[in-house]
Amino acid sequence: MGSFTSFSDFIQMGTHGLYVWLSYGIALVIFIYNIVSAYLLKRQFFINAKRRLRREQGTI
Amino acid sequence: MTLEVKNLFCERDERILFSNFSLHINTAEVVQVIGQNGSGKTTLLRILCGLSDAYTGDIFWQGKYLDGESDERYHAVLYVEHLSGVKGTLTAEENLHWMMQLDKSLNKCSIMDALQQVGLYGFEDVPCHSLSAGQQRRVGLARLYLSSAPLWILDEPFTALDKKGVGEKEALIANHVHEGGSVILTTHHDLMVPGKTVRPINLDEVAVI
Amino acid sequence: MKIKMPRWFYQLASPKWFYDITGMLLPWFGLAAILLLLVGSIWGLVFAPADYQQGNSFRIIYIHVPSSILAQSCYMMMAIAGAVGLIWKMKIAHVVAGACAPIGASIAVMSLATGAVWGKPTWGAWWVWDARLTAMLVLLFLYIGVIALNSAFENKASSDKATAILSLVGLVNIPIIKYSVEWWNTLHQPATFTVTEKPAMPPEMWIPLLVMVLGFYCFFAVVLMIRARIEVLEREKRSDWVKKVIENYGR
Amino acid sequence: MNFLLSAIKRELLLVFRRRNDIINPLAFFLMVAVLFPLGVSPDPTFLSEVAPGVIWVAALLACLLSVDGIFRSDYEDGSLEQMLVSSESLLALVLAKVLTHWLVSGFCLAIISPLVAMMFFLPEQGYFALIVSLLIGTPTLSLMGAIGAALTVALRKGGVLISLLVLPLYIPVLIFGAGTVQAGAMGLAIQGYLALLAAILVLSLMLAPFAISAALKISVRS
Repeated sequence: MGSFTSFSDFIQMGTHGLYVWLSYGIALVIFIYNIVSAYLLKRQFFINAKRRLRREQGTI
Repeated sequence: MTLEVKNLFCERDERILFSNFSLHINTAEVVQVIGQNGSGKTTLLRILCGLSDAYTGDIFWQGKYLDGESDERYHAVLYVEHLSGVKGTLTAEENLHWMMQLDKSLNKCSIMDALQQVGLYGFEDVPCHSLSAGQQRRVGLARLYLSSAPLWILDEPFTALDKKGVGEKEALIANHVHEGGSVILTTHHDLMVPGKTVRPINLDEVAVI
Repeated sequence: MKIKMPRWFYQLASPKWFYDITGMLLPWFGLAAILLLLVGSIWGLVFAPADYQQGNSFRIIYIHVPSSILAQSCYMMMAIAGAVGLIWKMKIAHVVAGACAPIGASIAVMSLATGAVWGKPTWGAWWVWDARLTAMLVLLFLYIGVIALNSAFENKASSDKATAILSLVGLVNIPIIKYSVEWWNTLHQPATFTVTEKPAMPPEMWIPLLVMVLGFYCFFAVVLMIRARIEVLEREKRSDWVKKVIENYGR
Repeated sequence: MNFLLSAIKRELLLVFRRRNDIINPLAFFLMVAVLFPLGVSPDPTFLSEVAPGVIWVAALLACLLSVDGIFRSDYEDGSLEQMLVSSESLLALVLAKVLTHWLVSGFCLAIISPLVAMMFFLPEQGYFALIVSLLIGTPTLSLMGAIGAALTVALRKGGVLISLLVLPLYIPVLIFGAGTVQAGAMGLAIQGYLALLAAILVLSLMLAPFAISAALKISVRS
């Protein structure tokens, strides 16, 4: 498998497994944070906008 | 001398102040802007003298479109508001001297004459923070005596003035109009300009609900 | 100062056009981002050879370098978009600039965190005052300033212009900051080798890096478009087309 | 040019009417510097080693502290609005304000800096470098700080915000300024460092006034 002899070798990354996986973990977390925060922003906007639209239509 | 506003749209705090609003100030005319608190009186005056960007619309000065880059308005407008830019640590004379540096059209009379007109003769070397509120106000208003600018834009010029002071200012406005100048102002007083009818503009009527 | 621009430039200034075109582009960029990031990270983690000096910790390069590059170009994009907004009074440009700031800051955090993690096996400490890391830290501070200023104004129009000016001032300063930090670094820490600068990297190492860089850019484009689209809707909420978009949403 | 002179005259007059404005940054500078021996160690070798950095950091903070108010009183009493509707050049006004700020902050700090240097056992050959680096470096701090002050003058929470905006921009000046003093204290040539500081000053002198006046217009017209 690639430049590794076995799967456990791949997980351990020589002796640097902690650092490599920590880095990729950090990257993943920040990627997910970006997507989720943008999605939440979008949801919040539409919830507020629908409410406002209903309010405005209700008054007319 | 004309200032013209066309298609003015202005929104503040989710509220539309003006929409499709137009205004025309002619030579030798007094225009009084009236309206409730928050109807946009100050905002309108600030837009007129170039102190607000929060609008869309076209402003013409002497028939020439102002694009916001070069502004000939600044040579011809006197703007006096309730804050009026009087420094407490400077004396009345120093304050007026600086205002004359800023605004070259403040050249009608000498500083001493203007101070005498507003009843501050003898107070010229007192730091303004030791004057009363009304006296400080009069330091700012001394500019009206100094100014030869054709258009005056006055935001609540009569606050903190006594009856006599208001009468004097009204006479001053009348004189200015008589000489061919124009005035647009906001005030809660019943404005009486001798020998001239005041054209009112009611902002409560133009407001969009 | 004002140069006449081609027609598409002004079309871009129309919020509806911007909303429609980004709506079309978004899925493609999303797909590209997923593919490139997956391919690049598997390639980098599994198939790229280990570095003869640093061993497998070298694989952090596939996160650290793309995030560093992206954090810098994101700032540049923010400042340029701000300048376009100031010069041509284009609201969409300000929208894009505003959307850049939080993304860029998070990517700068990623670059710093992965740099720190990489530092542990390489230098034996979680933080080293390395020139690149320090400059990235300053870049993060610049982002924080822009975000703080942007949220401090109540009036959108003035907050747009103020942040545009601040990011332009920052853009002028970035080269000076980088130069000064590098100079300071050589003065205080001579002969520390920099991990990210390899004289000759074999293709099986740098091709996955390139893939990752492209993936990061695509990802950035995706988040940027999502954020900018919401901001466009927010600012245009009184117009009829936005009301239609809102009514049709979730049906 | 005439207008620039009268603007400078007015600013100086305002400063001399409020003498605290001159004393405050100096007192702040001294106090921050004194915190280091108290907080870390009064050991002369340690102090002489950290002296360049500490003195420069203290000077930088003193500049930052005082630059926040550079436009505030003019904004609050309406003077700034009169300046914007004036047909006179806003750039000249901005230059006058920044120059006055530098005279009461950076210039005075440079003058009293030998006092702090003595308390920090800075080698005597470093005194010249200290004074000259402060004289050339602090105008840049005033210019950059004025950009931040102009951007935040209309905001209520200006004070904290301006540090966030401006401190990152101060880093190059800090690095080269402290570097000058270090080199000077070691008896090395300092011309190169001073040239760098001067180059940064020229650049900011060319660009910052435009940024400041644009920022002032935004703040007032918002």
